[in-house]
Order: sequence, then structure tokens, then C-alpha cells
Amino acid sequence: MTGTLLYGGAIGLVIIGLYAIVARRHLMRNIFGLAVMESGVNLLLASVGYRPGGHAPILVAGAAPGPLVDPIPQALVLTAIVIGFGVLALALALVVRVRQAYGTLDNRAVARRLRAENGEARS
Amino acid sequence: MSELDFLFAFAAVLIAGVMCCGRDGRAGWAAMAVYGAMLVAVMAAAGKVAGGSIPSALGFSVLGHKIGWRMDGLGWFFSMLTAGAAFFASWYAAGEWGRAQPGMKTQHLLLALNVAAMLLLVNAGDLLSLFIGWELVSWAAFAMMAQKGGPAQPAAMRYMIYALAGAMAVLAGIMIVHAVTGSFAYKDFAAAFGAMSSGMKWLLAGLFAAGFGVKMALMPFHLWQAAAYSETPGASSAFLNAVSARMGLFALILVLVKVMGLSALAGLHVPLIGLSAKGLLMWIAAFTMVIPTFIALMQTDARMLLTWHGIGQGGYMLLGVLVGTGLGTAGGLLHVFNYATYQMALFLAVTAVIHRTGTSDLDRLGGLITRMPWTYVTLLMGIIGLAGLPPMNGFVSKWMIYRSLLDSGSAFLLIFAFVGTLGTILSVYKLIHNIFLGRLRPQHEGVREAPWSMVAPMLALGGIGFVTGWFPGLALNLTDIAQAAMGAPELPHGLGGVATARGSLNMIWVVSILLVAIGFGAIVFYFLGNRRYEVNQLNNYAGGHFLSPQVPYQFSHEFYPGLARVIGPWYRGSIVRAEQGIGTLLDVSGDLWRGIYHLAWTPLYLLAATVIALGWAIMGGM
Amino acid sequence: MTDKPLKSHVRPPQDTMPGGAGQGCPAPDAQTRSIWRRIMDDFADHCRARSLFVLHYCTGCGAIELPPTITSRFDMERVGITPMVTPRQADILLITGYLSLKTLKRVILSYEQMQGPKYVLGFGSCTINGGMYWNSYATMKRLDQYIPTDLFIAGCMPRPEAVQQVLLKLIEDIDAGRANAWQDYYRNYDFYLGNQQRLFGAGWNTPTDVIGEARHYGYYGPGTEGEHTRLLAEGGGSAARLAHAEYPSTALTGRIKS
Amino acid sequence: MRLLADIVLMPLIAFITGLFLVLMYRRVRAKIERRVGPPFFQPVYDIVKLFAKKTQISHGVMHDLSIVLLLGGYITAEIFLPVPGFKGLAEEGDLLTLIYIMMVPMLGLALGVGSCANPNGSIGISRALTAMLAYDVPLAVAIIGATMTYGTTNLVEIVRIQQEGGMATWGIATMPLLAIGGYLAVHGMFGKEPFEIYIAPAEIATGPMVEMSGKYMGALFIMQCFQLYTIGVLYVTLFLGGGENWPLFLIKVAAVVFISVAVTNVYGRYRTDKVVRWMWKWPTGIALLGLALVMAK
Amino acid sequence: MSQSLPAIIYPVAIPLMGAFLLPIGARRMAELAGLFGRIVVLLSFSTSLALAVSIWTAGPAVSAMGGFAAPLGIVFYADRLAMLFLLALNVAVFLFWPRGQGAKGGPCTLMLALLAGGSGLILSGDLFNIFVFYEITAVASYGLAASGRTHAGFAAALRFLILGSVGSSLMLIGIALIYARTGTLNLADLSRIAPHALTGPVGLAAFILLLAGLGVKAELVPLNTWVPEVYGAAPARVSALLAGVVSKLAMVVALRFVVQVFPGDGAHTVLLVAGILGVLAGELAAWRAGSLMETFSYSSIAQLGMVALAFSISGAAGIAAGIALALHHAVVKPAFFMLAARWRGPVGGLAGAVKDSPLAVWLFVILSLSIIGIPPFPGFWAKFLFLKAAFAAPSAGVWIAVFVMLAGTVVEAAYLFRAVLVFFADGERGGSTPRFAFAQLAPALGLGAVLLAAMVFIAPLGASISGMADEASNAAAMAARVLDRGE
Repeated sequence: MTGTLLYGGAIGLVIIGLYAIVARRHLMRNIFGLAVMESGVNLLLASVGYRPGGHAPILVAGAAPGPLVDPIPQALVLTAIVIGFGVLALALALVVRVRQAYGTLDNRAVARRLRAENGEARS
Repeated sequence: MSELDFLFAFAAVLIAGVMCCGRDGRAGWAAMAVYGAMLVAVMAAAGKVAGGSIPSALGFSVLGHKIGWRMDGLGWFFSMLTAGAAFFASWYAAGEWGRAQPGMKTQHLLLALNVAAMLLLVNAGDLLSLFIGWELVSWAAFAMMAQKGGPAQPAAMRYMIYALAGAMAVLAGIMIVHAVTGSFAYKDFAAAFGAMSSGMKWLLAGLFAAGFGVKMALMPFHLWQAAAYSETPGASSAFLNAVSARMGLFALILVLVKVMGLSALAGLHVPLIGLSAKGLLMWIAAFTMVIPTFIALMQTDARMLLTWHGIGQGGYMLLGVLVGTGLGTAGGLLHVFNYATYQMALFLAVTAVIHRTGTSDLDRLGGLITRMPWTYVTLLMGIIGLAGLPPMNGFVSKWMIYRSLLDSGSAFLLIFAFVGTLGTILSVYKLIHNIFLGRLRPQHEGVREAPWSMVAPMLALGGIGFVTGWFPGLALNLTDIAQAAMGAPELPHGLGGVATARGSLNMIWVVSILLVAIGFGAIVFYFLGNRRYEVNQLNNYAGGHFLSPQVPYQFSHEFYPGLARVIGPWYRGSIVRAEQGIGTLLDVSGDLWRGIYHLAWTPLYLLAATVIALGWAIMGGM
Repeated sequence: MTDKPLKSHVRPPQDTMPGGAGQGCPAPDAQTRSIWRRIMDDFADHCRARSLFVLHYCTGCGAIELPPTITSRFDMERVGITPMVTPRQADILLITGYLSLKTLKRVILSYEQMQGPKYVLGFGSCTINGGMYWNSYATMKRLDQYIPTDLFIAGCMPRPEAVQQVLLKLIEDIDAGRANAWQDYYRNYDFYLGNQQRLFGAGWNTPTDVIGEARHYGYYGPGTEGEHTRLLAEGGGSAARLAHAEYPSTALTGRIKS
Repeated sequence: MRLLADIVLMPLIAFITGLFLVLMYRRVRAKIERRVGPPFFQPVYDIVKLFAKKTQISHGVMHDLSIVLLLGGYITAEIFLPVPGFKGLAEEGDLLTLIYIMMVPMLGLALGVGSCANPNGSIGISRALTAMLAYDVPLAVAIIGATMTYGTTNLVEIVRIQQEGGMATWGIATMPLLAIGGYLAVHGMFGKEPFEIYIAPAEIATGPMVEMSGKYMGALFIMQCFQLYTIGVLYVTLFLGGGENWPLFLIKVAAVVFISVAVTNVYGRYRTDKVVRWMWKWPTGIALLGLALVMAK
Repeated sequence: MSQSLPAIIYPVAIPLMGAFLLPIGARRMAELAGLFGRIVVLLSFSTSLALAVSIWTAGPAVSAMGGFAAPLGIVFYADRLAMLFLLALNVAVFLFWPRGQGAKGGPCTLMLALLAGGSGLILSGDLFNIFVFYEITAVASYGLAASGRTHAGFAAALRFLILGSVGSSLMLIGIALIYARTGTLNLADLSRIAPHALTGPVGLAAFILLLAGLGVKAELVPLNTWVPEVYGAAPARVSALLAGVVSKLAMVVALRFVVQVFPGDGAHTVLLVAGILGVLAGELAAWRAGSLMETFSYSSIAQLGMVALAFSISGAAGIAAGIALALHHAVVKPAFFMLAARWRGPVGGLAGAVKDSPLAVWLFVILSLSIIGIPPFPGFWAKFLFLKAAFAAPSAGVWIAVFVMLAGTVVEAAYLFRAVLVFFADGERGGSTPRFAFAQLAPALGLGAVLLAAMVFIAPLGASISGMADEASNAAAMAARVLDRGE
């Protein structure tokens, strides 16, 4: 039961994050959505290693206390969080630049200005 | 170094020569000399090629496939045509016409490139080299058509799209053959073709017929040829008209007739109607004969009229070859030779008219016979050939095609052929009447005859047409070699023509009697009446009205009003609308796809994809 | 009406000089003819008499007389006379009634466009002396001053029998080789041109090059060129001159025609 | 040597028979109009008078060459047309050659009229060519049907086949529909009344003949004789069993021309497009039906 | 037999170290950054060259990180396919090193990071390791996209970043799914377990998620909305690099997954559909594109679609065709981008360009002839291999793929030669089109020379490509090399 609860929660977070990116037009909300989504994914990744009744996978004095939790997903989550953090920093820097450049953070307006500058004639 | 290598060497030397010193005046004559040498080399190789084929050193192997070139009878025939056409085109361009042209160096260069590409195509050793040659010919022709700029470019663009679509079909066909037989050689393809399933046979026949049909401007793909060939500058367009469209016929003959074999094609039956693949192709050839001819009837530009006829004549050749009997194939191939001679003469004559008067619009010409008599004579010989009337060679090949159609009992095809000939007679008369006969317009008063450097090649071509018309045996010897290589049954023929059990033709007698009779008519005419007095063209019956130069007294616009009232409504241009339909479909879907990239935020699909994937994942149970 | 044999009971030809009232035309073409030539000419005259194409230029009120003569009532085809549309192919030019000046120009042009032995028949009194329009400003009074006329038919519109009579008379003249009035047009072109220019203005001319034809066929006589044709030469307003200026030559060889 | 005789005699016979046919044509017309009609030698008189014209007007070399081509074309056609007693060159050139040789004079005339620089002539020729296109379609169908049944295009052979079987194997017996369709086309070929649009004296002043005078017109009269003769003999050869002896042959040719002439004089003149529509509807329909029957056998 | 070679790590280590040392050095001597960066790239190129030579001679190499054995430890696996694309990446980075005002510290560092990420991506044999290197490459490319310092650059980079991050998260979910089902992340190990563990809808879902991640960089249809924006806004050298080589790396990784982890035909059909849509979208959008740069962006989508089509055909022939198409596109597209950099604005304005810069126009003609696939040029042989592979295993989907590919070629030829005809048209009097300085044209001419060279040496090139393909196609051998090390 706990498994489905965990996975359901993680996937719920992902879907909320995605909804924020897709439905909202404000770039900052999109970035927040991105962060929510990454946390959801990390939660999913971590919950994969869950074993009911498992202990922390630390060998105390050479003997394991009982059923251990799978350590590998935790390692993966560590890296994923770091990567998420890095990408988020870059995103915020770019948002500041876009705000200076276009004075607006509405995704649709930014996209239209961007295409105009690229010289894409709207034939 | 076999003759074929000499040929390729000549072509390469020519390209290099024109590339480096194409500018100075003598380049034209030098090019002509080289083409002449090529023609002689090809003729010399006639003996060796009659039996087997001449191998060539040119060849390489890529990704495990050996690609090579060799010349067999069919290749020899078309190489001879190419070299001959190039010889006359360069002879014409070397004279004053060439000096009057703006970019003559590019024209010489493109002509040399075209000849080289055609030699590579017609002497292809296997399917892959055939495709390589085919592409080179397409692109060389594209360059030649687009060189004049202005209206020539959209016409060339349209040609390029058709040609490339055709080439892709051919490439697909070749690769399917490779997938089935594992090699590109003709004999493997021929051997395996019999055993293929009828669906596969239909697919291959369809792909090759469509691909090669595009170049030959067969019926559904014929829209590009008229505009493209008319916009090319004079001598090159004469070359293109005479030979370039026939490359499609060469490939069709090579693949459909020689490799697949007409009997196999006849075996394939269209499920509903009792028509076989061969029958279907013959009917396409029949329609290609008639409809372009009647479109030509309605043209008001001389070059467009001639190019539309070029498409029509292509139908005759294909029909002749597809009949399959010795007589039919010989008729088809002879028609290729005859067509090359008179179509080139016609186009050079029209170019001479353009050179002198500046226009080829039939509504603004007239009465030039008094100013350009020799051009008139060439055009006359050309139209007699094009219409297929006795003294000229056009008649012989048409007679043979009709005779073979009669033997094979396909009466309705013969009716189409006959109606095509009638249409040709009407439209060629309109051509010669609107340009040379009728009233000389005041502005053409000072026009002089075209210079001798232009008139000589024209008359030479007309002469060839007349001589091969009088002694068709000369031309039939050439087609025998091609026929033998094609595997078609041998045709017994004398110098005068063909003697079959059910009706024979001896042109020596026909033309001699015609000349004797004309001599007799001349005697009756010149000696029985009083001496004739030539009058001014203003001394003409006009219902008592006094004619003066300012009064336009010429009937040339819309030359067949009665006929136009009857067949006018039939010109709905349904195929043109179909083509435009495809164009707009392409544009609309292009906008649609491009629109997707302009949506504000597109990863809606991501959302859908993820929801589905996640659902699966959970359902599958972690 | 059976095909009655033609007997030569006609009175001898009068020698008439142009300008004289009512005189006929000069002696027939006088060059000496060899035996063979004479036989050929006789045979030709024989056929010419029996095959006449009529261009009835229906100007006045006489036109209605012609259908009965041509069709079943009097049927001139019995003697080989059939109607013809254009002057080029016609032999006989029928002037059926009065000729206004405007029509006269067209008649002269049509006459010049006719070929070789051509004959003009004047119908009714209007062509003889102006008829009822004798004092009108608009009509020409005597036809033979402007184009050489073979025969006149008196009557203010002669009946078909009269027309038939004159046609048979013409056939006899042709058969005898006397109907040579047409050569007079070439021989005395200046006289006729003078009369025409008196009506239509000094430099008036038709596009036909009559002098050239006269020289070509050997009918160039003293009367062909005179002071009236000189006006022609110095560039009067005639269409032919314009033609020569615009189209110096039509022959293949491009020589300027005189 | 026999061939030399053929070459000289056949055109001569053709010309003489042609004269008779022209005479018959004018006599029949006269009789229909309750007139006496021209004397016996009238066609000869006309031709001699035209040749004897003292002044001959020409519009350039092509105008003369066209007349020469015209006469030459028809003389050649006569030589290739087998008649009883003379084989001529029918062996060397067959029916298809003959059809094309008959087009050479038409093209020659067209070129000559064109060089006369007279729009009446050009309009006439454009109508003549349109009419040719119109009547040649049913004619082609008839000819193809005939060659299909006889199996050969060699005219001498065709005549022989029809001779052997007597009346039963005549073209008109074996393929009646084709014969009728062919006859309607042949009637168009004569270029007489219902399809005389290209002469049309009232509108375009005798069309092509507008500038023809003197010996040019004479040559056209000769052409008319040859035309009547050639077409008549062609039809007789194909459908009426050809000539086994001269009198019967002449009667047949005269019959063919007579029916056409009789029909001619009771009809007005069709407009050009009406000619095309009529020719492509009735004669072509009948001939195609006949062809279908022939193909079915 | 495979050899254990610690040297595999150098192509990744050197650029990574360079990337981190460069900003320190660059603070004091700004112009030194460019030079130092180039030296690092040359160094990494030489080591990869040495590595490639040893692999060419002795066969694929494996190296376990930190001595941990395969199933648990992270493994680097390098075969000839990886080496080919590694060398291509090094050459491309060297060729398109930022110049002019962009050559300050930032872009150079990102270039080196891109080089490191790309090398790692191509060499690593572990699933999560691939994800990490993919992220490094992605971040580097976001930075480089913005390196133009133009407004459009920042906006495009941001939108690209958001799209890329969403893709990466999905990839992570995929990895999580795979780990949950199989318990291992090592590609070789997976290739043994996957056939019976990852079959059915779960396997397909995993593949779709992984492909979604990779698809962003490999310009597959639903995910390539960033392509016209970024290539338009970024400096031409960056676009050339991204379109030319980096997208191919992602495609090769996708190939690895298809060959090793998802051999079933479900994955192949997904790739096929993505390919067909890619070609359709690319060609049709390019037909209506306004400027040259936009045309080439869409054209690169189409070409990548063709590579995906090739890889979707299972078996060595498909892979060989894919490699040939990818390699050919990697040579031609960057040259096109360099040309488009100077010829900005709508195509109509470039009339008469042949008079102003004939060399560039003739290069454009040769490149278009090759990309359309006209016989003497290598582009034809790439298409030839694809058709040969396609018709070897004809199925309904493959027929559609072939038709779309051929029709796409016709449309491509149409819009390329529409531009060529404009170049050759006589421009309005006095109007002049932008001229090319030799420096701008140098890389394009270099690539043109490579193309002509490939045209001449087509036979040996063809042989080596098919050898590479055979080696990369049998998953069992790769698994054996990695797992049965016999320590």
C-alpha cells in the first residue's frame, strides 16, 4: 500500500510541475514548476529503493541489523538534486537577462519578440 | 582504350577546352570540330557494336557494387544521335548567331556537359551507372534551361521538381530490384523479373515507367516540357528538343522492353478492364500523341508550338516501340532519328526568325518568305517531316508505325495516331502561314536573310531529312543495330523501304514518281500559259477597296476559329489544375507544420506522453 | 434552244481611235504570227468564246435583269457563261446601270484586277450617255472614256433577251478574234488615266502597276505614258506610289519593279 | 516499259474521266435547276481559256511552286491508284501511302494561297484544313476497318479479293456500316455544297481561289477533275469491288460521284463548326459501329 | 576480446580539467583563455586519436571506474562507432571555437564543458552516467546558446533550458522505472536482463521516457520547437556545432539503447514514427521558411529525422546507413550554417549573390547537390545505403518511411534550388549582397574540402562504416566484453 502511496505522490508532484510549465504563461511560474517536477522525480527515484521495514544501509560493526534499504537510488538522487540545483541557477540567471531584455516575462510575448528578432518572416 | 573511352575522352577534353578558352571566337568552331570527330568515332564503332558491346575502362566499385560502362547497339544509336545533334547545334552556334548571344561561353560549356552526361547515360553498364547517368543528364539539362534567367527560371524550376521526383521513383525501383536480385546487372534483373509476384511487377513497371516517363513528358507529366524547352536559348534548345527528351525513351526501351521484356508486360493484367500493362502504356502513348498536338494547335508562340509537338511525337516513338514487332520497333526507332532531324531544323529556323525579327509571336509575324527564303525552305522541309508527308523521312517512320499497328490489329490506337497526324498538319500549316506567308508587316521591311553560318546547318538537316526520306534504307541500317541490341525481331528491309506481305512501301519509287510528276506539273504550268507577272502585295483583291501599307490586311490571330468553337471547351486544363492542387497542398501543410513551431508553448504532447507512460508504469506495478 | 451553230454574219470591225465618239478599238495585235501561232490563237479564241466568266458588278438598276439570263429562263450556261465572284477570275465585267464617281473608282480597280482578254459590257443608256442622270454631278456619263468598253446595250434597262443578244454578239467577236478593246487600256493608258484624274484629282492612281504590266506583256504603245502618267511618276498621292515607297519590291530577287 | 506507259497513261485517263465527271456534275446541277446545262466540251473550254489568258498574275515563287506541287501531287496519286488494266505503282506504295500523297496537294494549295497575302484565301484555307480534319476522322475509321477485313493495305490485293468473291465480297456487302460512314466522309472530301464552306463565294470570295487567275485557276480546275476522279476511284476500290473492266468501272465511279452531286445541289452551306460537329457525330458514329462489328469478327 | 584500458578516461578528464582551470587563468589574461582552450582541445584530440588507433587495431576497450567490476561499478565502453563520433566532436569543437568578441572566458569554458560532456556521453556504458554527462552537455549548450549576448539569445536559451530540463526529468523517470524493474543500470548487464524483464508496455514506456529525454537534443519531432529559435539566435558557430555534432551524439546514445536495451520491435516502431514525423515536419516547414537560417534549421530537423529512420531499421545495414547519413550531415550542415550566417534576412534580398561572392555560391550549390543525394557526391551513397537497408527488410512502416524520405528529398531540392536560382538571378542594379571575408568562409571551405575528399575516397570510407556498424549491432558481444572480464 505504502508503495502505491509513495509512487502516486511522486507522480502527482511531477504532473503538478508539468501543469505549471505548460499551462502558465509567466516564466517564473514555469521555473517553479520545473523545480516541483524535479523534486517529484527525485522523490520517485528515492522511493524506488524503499524496502518495507528496512534499515539504513550502514554496516555497524560488520553486521547488518536486518533487511536493508537499497542504497543505489539514494546515490542517484544525490546527483540528480545537484544537477537540478545547477540548472535552476542557470535558469534564474537567464530569467534576469530576459527581464532586462524584453521587460516582460510572459512566455508568449517573449516567443513572439524572439521570432521577430530572428527575422522569421511569418509568411 | 576502346572507342567508348575515346568518346569519353573527347567529351572530357571538350569540357576542359571550353572551360579554359571558351571566350574567343574560334571556340565555337573548335567545339564543332570535336563533336564532328565524336560523330565519326561513333560511326566507326558501328561494326564492332553490331554483335556484342564495347567495354570501357571507366568503372569503379563502391560498397561492394561494381559500376561500369559499356556501349551496346542501343547505346551506340543514341550516342550517334547525341553527337549528331550536338554537331549541328554547335555549328549553328559557332556562326553569327553565337557572336550575337550574351553568354556564349556558358552555352558552349553547358552543351559540352550535356553531351558528356548523355554519353554516360546511354552507355551505362548496369542499373547503378544508369541512375548516375540519369541524374547527371537531368541536372545538366536543368542548368541549360535556367541559364537565360528571367522567365526561364520558373520553367527550369518546374522541370527540376518533375525530374527529381522521377529520379527518386527510378532510384526506389533500382533499390527494390537490388533487394530482390542482390545485384544491379541487367541480366540478373531480367532473369529475376519473370519470377516476381505480379504486385511487385506492377510496382517496378510503374516506378520505371513513371520515372522515365517524366523526362519523355508522357501524358500526366508533360506540363513542364513546353515552357522549359522554349525558354532555353536557340541552339541549345534545338539540341534539347532533338535529343534530350529522347533520353527518357532510351531508358524506357532499355528497362521496359529489353530487360523486362514486352511479353512479361503483356502478361500483367489490370484487374478490372481487360487491359495489360503494355496496353495501358500504349494508351498513355496514344493520349500523349493526340492531346499535346491539339494543345500545340492553340499556341500563339512558335517555339511553344514546336515543343508541344515534341511531346506529341514522343508518343509516336513509344507506341512504335511498344508494338513489339520488328516493323513497329524499327518504326519507333526510325522516328527517333527522323524526329531529331526535322525538329532540330524547325527550331533552328525559328531561332533564325527570332534572330532577325526579334519575336517568335505568331500574331506579329507574316510575309517573311520574300525576305528569308532559305529559312522558309528549311521550315517547309521541317513541317513536311513533322506532319509526316511523303517526300520527307517523317512519313516513312509513321507509315511503319501504322503498318505495325494494323498488323497487331489495334485499330483504335491507329485512329488516335491518325487524328494526331491530322492535328499536326493543321498546326504546322498555322506555323508556316503565320511566319512566312500572308502580308509582310511594315516593321519587317528591312529584314535580311539569316547569315550563311546559320542557314547552312539548317539546310544540311533538311537535306538529311530529304535524303533519308528518299532512301530510308540508310537510316534503317542504323536502327537495325539498335534493334538487334534490344532483342526485337529483325526487320528485312531494302534501300527503298519495307516489303511485307500485307502492304509494302518503296520510297525510292514513291519519291521519284512524285518528283517526276512535279516536273510534269512544272512543264504544264510554265510552258502552257503566258509569262507570269509578279505583282506587289498591295495589288490584291479586297472587294474593290484600295489597299495601303497602313491597312492591316492579314489573317493570323486565332487561325482555326471554327475548330476552336468545337474543341475550345475541351481545354479545361484539368491536369494543370491537378498540378496546382499539389502545389497548394504542399504550401498549406508547410504552413501547418511551421505553425506548430510558432505555438506559444508546444510541449502539450509531453504532458500527454508522460501521463500515458506513467499510467503504464503504475499499472505495470513497480 | 438547241445549241445553234454560230455563223459569221457580223459586219466588219470598225477602226476606232480613242477620244473619237463611238469609235471601236485599233487593229488587233498586229505582230506577225507564225502558222502554229495562228492555229493556237484560233483554237484559243474558239475556247475563249465558249467559256466566259461573268463578274456582274451590279451597280445600277440593271442587276435584276441578270438572274433570268443566267438561270433556267434563258440559261446562258448553254453557251458556257457562268457567274464568277472576283475580278481575278472574271472575263466579262457587266456595268449594269449608272455609275456614281465613288463606284467608278472601285470599278476601275476591279477592271485593272481582271486578267488578259477581258471585256466590258455597258448596260442601258446610263453607261452610254448618262441616261436619265445626264446632268447629274455625281455620275459618270460615258463609260468608255474611263475603261475600254466592248459593247453597249441600249435601253433603260434592256430585257434579258437583249442581254442574251449582246452576249452572243460578244461571243462572235471573240470567236473572230476582234474583241481586243482590253489591249487599248494598256496602249492608251494615259488617255484613260487623264479622264480618271480629271474626275478624281491630279495624282490619282490605283495600286495596280499598269505601265509595268504593259511593258511585261508587250502592249506598251506610244499612248501608254503621257503627261498624266508623269504626274504618277513624280509622286502623286496614289496608293501605288505609297506602296512602292513602303514596299520597294516584292519579287524574290528584291529588284525594284519599275 | 509497261511502267512507263502506266506513268503516262494513268494520269491522262484520270484527267479525261475527271472532265467527264465535272461535266456530269454541271449537267446534273443544271437539270436539277431545270436548265439545259453546259455543252459537252465545256470543262475543256474553261481550262483552255484559263491557260490561254494573256495576262498571268503571280504573287511570288511559292505561288507558282504550289501549283506545280498541286499537279504533281495528284498525278502521283493517280499512278498509285490501281485501275482495271493498269497496275501502276500500287505494289510499291499501299493505301496508307495514297492517303498521305493525297494530302500533299492540299498542303501545296495551302502554301500557294498563303503566299498570295490575301486574308480571304487564308480564311478559306483555315476552313479547308478544319473541314479536312473533320472528314478525315470517319474516313480513317472506314479505311482502318477496310484494311482490317481485307487483311492487307495493298490496293491491288484488295481489288483482287473483291473480284474473286463476286458481289458478295464487295466492301459494301461485307461491311455496310463502314461503307456508309465512308461515303459520308467521301462526300465531305468532294468539298461540295453542304461542306463547301471553304469556297463560300459570298463570304470570302471563293476562299483559296481569290487570287488564282489564268493558268493558276486552270490548274485548280484540273485539280478538281483529278480530285473527283481520285476520290471516286478510291471509294470504288475500297467498297465497290474495284474495276474488273473499264465500262463497269466507269459506271461505278460515275455512280459514286452522281449520288454525291445529287445530294449537293439540294443543300445549303454548313458553318465550319457545324461541319466538324456533324462529321464527328454521324459518319464517325456509323463508321465506329462498323469497325466494332469488323473487330468483333 | 576487449582490452582494459584506463586511457579511455582521458578524453573526458582533460577537457573537464581544462574547463575548470580556464576561468581561473582567464581572470587575469583574458585573451589567453582562447589559446589555452585550444591547447586543451588539441591535447584531448591527440589522446582520443591515440585511443582510436589502439581500438581500431585491438578492438573495443572497457575500463571500470575505481576497479569496481561491471555490474555494480561504472564502466566506460569504447568501440569504433564511439571513437568516430568522439573524433568528430573534437574536430568540430576545434573548428568552431568561438572567435571575435565571443571568445572571452565564458563561452570557452562552456565549449570545454561541452567537449567533456559529449565525450562522456559517447563513451559511458552506464545508464545513469549517460544521464549525468547528458546533463553536462545540455547545460553547456544552454550557456552557449546564450553566449551571443543578444536579447533573442537569452530568451531562446531560457526556453531551450525549460524544454531540456523537462526532457531530462522524464529521462530520469525512465531510469527510475528501468532500475525498479531490473535492479541494474549497466547497459551491458541490461542487455542480458532486459529482453525478459523490460518487455511489454513497461519496457515501451521506459523507452519512450528515455527517448523523450534524448529527443530534445536529437531534435525529434515533438521536442524540437527550440531548434529554429536557438539556431536563429545563437552565434553561427554554436548553431553549427549543436546541429552538426551534438545532436548526433544524442542519436548515437539512442541507438545504444535500441541495440542493447530495447531490441524488441516496439522501440523500433517508435523511432520510425519519430523519424517519419521529423522528415515531414522538417521538409514542409523548410519549404515555407523565410530566411536561409530558418530553412537550414528545419532542414537539420529533417536530416535528423532521416538518421532516426535509418536507426529504426534493426540490423547492421540500418546502423551503417544511419552512421553514413549522420556523418554526411555533420559535414554539410555546419558549412550551410556558416554560409547562412553572412546571408541573413529573406532569400529574395540575395539576388545576384553570384557576382558578389561566387566561391560561396558555388560551395552552396555543391553542398545542396550532396545533401539532395546526386550520384557523384557522398550524400547519394548515404541515401543508397539507407534504401538498401530499407528494402532488405520491407515492412509497411518502412515503405512509408521510404516514400516520405524520397518525397522529402524532392521538397528539399526544391527549396534549396529555389535559393540557388535567386543567387543566379540578376539582382537589381547596384544592389549588393553581403561579401564573405576569408576567415568567415574558411570553416565552410574546409568542410567542403572534406566532402570532396569523401567523394574521392568513398570506397574505403564505406568499408570502414559497415565494419563499425557490424561491431555496434551485436549486443551480446558487447555484453560479453564488459561483463566477463575474468578478474
